[in-house]
Amino acid sequence: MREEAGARGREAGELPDALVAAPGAPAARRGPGPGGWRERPDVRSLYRLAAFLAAAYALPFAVGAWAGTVRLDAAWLAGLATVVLGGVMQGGVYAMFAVGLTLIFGVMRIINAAHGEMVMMGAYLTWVAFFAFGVDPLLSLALTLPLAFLFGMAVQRLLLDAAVGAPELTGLLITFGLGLVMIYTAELLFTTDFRTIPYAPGTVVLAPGVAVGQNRVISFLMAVGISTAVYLVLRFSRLGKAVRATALNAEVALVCGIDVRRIYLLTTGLAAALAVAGGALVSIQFGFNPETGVVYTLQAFAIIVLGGRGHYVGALIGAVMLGVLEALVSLLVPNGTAMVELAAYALLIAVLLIRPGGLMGVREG
Amino acid sequence: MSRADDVVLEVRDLRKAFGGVRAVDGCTFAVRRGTIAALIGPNGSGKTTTFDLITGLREPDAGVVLHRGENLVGLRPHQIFRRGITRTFQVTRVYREMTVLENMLSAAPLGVPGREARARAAALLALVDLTAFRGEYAGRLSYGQQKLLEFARALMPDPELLLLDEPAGGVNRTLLQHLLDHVHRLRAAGKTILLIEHDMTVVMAHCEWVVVMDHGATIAAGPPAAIREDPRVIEAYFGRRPAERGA
Amino acid sequence: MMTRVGPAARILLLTVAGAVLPAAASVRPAAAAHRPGNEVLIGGAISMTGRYAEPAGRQVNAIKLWVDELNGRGGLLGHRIVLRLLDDKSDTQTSIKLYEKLITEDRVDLLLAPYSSGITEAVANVNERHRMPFVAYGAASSPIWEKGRRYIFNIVAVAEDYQKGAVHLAHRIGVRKAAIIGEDSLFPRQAGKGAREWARKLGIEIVVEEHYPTKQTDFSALLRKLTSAGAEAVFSNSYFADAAAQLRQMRELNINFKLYSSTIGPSLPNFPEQLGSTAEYVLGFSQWEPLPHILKHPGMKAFIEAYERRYGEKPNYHAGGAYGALQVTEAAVRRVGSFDQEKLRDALATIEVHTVFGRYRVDARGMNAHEGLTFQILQGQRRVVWPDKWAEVKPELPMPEWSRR
Amino acid sequence: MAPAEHVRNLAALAAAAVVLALLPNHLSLYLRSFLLFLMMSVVLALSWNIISGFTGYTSFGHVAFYGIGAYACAILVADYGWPWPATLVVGAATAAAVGAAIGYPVLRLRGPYFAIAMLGTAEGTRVVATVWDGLTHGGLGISLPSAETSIPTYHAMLALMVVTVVVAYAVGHSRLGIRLTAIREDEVAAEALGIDTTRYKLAAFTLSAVFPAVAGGIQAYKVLYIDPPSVFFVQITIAMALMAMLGGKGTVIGPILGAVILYTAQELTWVNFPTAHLIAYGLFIVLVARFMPRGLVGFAIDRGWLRKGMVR
Repeated sequence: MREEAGARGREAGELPDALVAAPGAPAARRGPGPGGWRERPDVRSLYRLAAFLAAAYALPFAVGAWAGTVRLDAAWLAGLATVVLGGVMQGGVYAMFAVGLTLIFGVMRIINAAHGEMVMMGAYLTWVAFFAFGVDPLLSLALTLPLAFLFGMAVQRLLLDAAVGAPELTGLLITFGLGLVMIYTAELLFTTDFRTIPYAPGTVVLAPGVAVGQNRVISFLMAVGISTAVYLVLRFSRLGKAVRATALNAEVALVCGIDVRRIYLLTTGLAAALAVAGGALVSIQFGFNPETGVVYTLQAFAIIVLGGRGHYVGALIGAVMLGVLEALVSLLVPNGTAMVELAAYALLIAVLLIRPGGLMGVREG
Repeated sequence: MSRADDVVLEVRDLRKAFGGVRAVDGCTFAVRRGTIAALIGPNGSGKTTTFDLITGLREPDAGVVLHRGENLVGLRPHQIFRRGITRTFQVTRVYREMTVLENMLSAAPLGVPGREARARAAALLALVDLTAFRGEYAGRLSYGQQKLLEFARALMPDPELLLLDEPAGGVNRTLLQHLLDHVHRLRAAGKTILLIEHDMTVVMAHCEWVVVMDHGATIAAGPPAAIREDPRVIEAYFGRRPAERGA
Repeated sequence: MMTRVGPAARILLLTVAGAVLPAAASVRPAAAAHRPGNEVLIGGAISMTGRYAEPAGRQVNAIKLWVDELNGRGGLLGHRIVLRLLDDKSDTQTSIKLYEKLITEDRVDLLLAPYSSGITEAVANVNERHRMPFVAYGAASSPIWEKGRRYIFNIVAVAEDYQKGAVHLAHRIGVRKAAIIGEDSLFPRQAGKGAREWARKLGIEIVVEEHYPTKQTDFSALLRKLTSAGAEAVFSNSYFADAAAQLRQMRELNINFKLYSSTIGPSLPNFPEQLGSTAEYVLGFSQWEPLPHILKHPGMKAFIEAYERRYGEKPNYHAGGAYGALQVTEAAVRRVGSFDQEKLRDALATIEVHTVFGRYRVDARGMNAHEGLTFQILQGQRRVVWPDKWAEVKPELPMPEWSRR
Repeated sequence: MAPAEHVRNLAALAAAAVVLALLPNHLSLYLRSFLLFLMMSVVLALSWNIISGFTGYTSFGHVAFYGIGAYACAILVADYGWPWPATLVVGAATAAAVGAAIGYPVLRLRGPYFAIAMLGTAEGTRVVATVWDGLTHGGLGISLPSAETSIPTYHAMLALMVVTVVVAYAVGHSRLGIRLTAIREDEVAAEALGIDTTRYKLAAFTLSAVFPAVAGGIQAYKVLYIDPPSVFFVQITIAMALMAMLGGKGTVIGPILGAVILYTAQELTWVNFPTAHLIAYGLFIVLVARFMPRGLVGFAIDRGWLRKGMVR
């Protein structure tokens, strides 16, 4: 049994029971005997989180019903299906943003505040490839991803190595500063004009009345493909195991002969590549300019918390859930689109309070 | 064991499980006022977890911890501290980026005015020979010095019961002797000391009462001489002799 | 023996001195700043970075062009013109501070306007107190001119008129139900107010009116809500990114409206090029278009050629508006014959000037009754379709279904 | 620190306050504004330091309180005709209430999760200000009745700065400061050694919310127009953290030093070269965070120029 040595300094996750109990309130009488399923705190918080999420998804419908935007006829239901499908597609793109951020955070406990700017860099690289060299946005990934990988490694070597193990403010400020440098360099090179790539404007009709944009489907499939590929690498390859070992406990990994610094390099390189791939997907769907990166960073934060920090699959699930919730709120709630941002942040804070470990993460004691 | 006023701490049927692992599983013992007692047992017998349960860092699944007739279970650690029960840690937990003096002052009870707190801190630092380092960051002290600082810090509120978690661990002989002398002085002043210790020579030489734990349960308690002979204790430490293992 | 100043105290005094000295250093003796060669200093703060940098950038081009041309013609009242343009980072607080610097520090002789309604509203308090007039070309929200201010004038049409043409055209093709959507900030909401009033006057029912957050990118749910509410036309008070996303998602979801108009997006130069066929048939508003043969404003052709020669693209209405406002300022200074701000104010309130941008003649509130144009994107070109007196071509409405394009 | 030293430090503060108080009439409007926003930077950096510098709970959403104070002033002055000083009290009270309400649950989180939760809180507050049209006019923003506000707001900000410095100094050089710092160093040990960490964290958090709210209110009355993006701008929180870190977080003189240096440098550099300035600002943040995490005061302490610790 692990004696109470306890890694000192900053323990990730929530505080030990002692500091959590409300001041002075006597401990609730526990069920008889240790080990009962009700006993285990992380199972209980998972149920509380599931209950909260169910309520969060039911709320828009309730508000919609009250406000009369809900009509149970075929056309409306088809519309609902389309919107939910759109939400899932949007979730796919969000996943591309969150996955890269989750890797860096999972392995090094660093919050990469410049992640959105890396996505924006991806969008511009794709734009240049398309308009300057006429290369199809998705094919250009073959060129832009290696570039992004090198950029990620350079960022790790020059900046983030110093932030590993340092208090979170150091990592946050270093990456925030990097983000500013990227934004204003992009403004020097590309001005602040908005850009976008007209690509696959067609429509894919899945069922009568249920249609989704062609480029959204392509983006979704791309996002799922890349995410799954990275997942398989992490899950089964030797390199993947080394990355996960470093994520769990860097000191132990070091002792087991894993060159931790090399793992950090690869992790940030991979994360940057994922961000640039996400940027490519953005460039063919939305308008972008140097300043739009901030939005992607905030969404990615919400997702890595919801999905479970450092937990790859959790990020995918969290992304799709956020996408669908935003779609529902926008469709059903009057003046809903304004509320969408509120939904994302309310979700973020609620999950952090109910279960900081998020969906997949175990509530670290 | 006599009852009522002269027992400063009584633990009854304490239990704590982490997931499936029962770290503490039926721990019962009492400590009389003005004595030096030891809590011993092989590694993983639940000693430190018991300390955590007594001082409120962890909440027990069952059982009570009585002090002056009040059950401490459910109280926050700082509330237990204010009831005169302080502790040191197995791995020292000094405030590294704060000066030695600040480490001491952080443990001064609320009511104590500034001047008195400073005087008390100075006296205790002198006692553990750390006066010279009062302006230095605690993190820069040697391991042994940090142990002494933690010991002195725990004495700031003039506690009634002092829980020492492996005071001898990693400390050289002369330093240890210095520490133990002071423990005896505290005992003479009517304080009570309960320490977790692996060094049997220290336990046997300095403790009047020994409680033995194995696999989370208390298996024996008594004066050191009796404990040394107790078959259950020997078995717990050295395992059963081959002949009897079949039973 | 002087008592020993504690280290913290020494540092504290140092920091206070540190605060005053550098600030003082930036105080150049005002008089010499711009009178060495008998020069005139013209200053303003505009958004070179931040969210407004895109439209504001065109205005900076026009200002620089005007200054160089004026110096080419011997300057103003014999003075060579020095231009000081500062960047307000699209931030209100920064803009306030810069205008206070330009007025009280640099003592500029003529003020230039900032960009965006929000910042103009904030700056209008500063120049009002210092009684320095300027002609605004970056703000079109009427509340700015409804507060009894005397030192701020306007040349461009107000936000309320941006959707005027689109609502009239929707009425003409028999639209009964429409929707108003837009970004939740000062200008788009004023444009929305105007659209609502024109729709009420013309008997068009507004079934949905929603504001979305500034950085919204996914509109599929909102568009779905508009169709299920029965909207036949959409008046979108949007900039580039939101307008592009709305059109692209309308196409993806095969959502068809009889009419879609956007306030700012379509009038930005690379909107049609970047969106290709998705932008076809979209209505846009423009304060002004580089079409001398239609608008027939004096000096238009020369300005367009000079601008295109220097910047490689035709001027859009942001550039036209800025240039026109500076022509008015020049005319007022020539009439007053000096840089006396009070006389300049009276001149700007009464003068009538025919600029490349159009007629300038303000009412009591200081607002110019400038009439804008509504255009339709046809074969990737912006063609004026309303008002009828300036229409180049008949509008092709209602918009054909996506499937038949 | 010996009592005599405290007296000397407070005397220095008083002297600085008197000098600053006499200045405004002799300064141009621009310099008055410059000093006003400089003093505001000192207030913001010191307030952020109380929670994030001392207890180590890095707040990435402190602009929420600044925005709450700004809106309290704007709403009450523009819509209800209140005298603006009274609105500062309402702003401070609201921020304290919101701080306590948010703080209680959120302070149970540690490290990066607290930072992200606070970032979410600030962005959430901005969205509420945008959506709650009835109260805040949403995206339209609020413009206050125009009046000569540069002298009264200057003196108000000066008073606020003096109060903030005194409070920060009192906290920083007392056992309260020691206990807050103990929470940063080792929260479990602090709890075990008699510090009610929950209450101390909440107290520091609520205290650190009040001053930015008052600063936000004064700034609103100075600028006379506010809208959600300008008063809930994430870079305001970043600036608070950067100033405290540049000077030396966890100390008292650190944030003051950091605020003065950073704000003045920013003011001088950006007027001359706009875009390059912002790249320089980004680089500056990276260099400070990368090479000087312990700030100028930490640097001085390591060289022995300054004594270690807050209490002698």
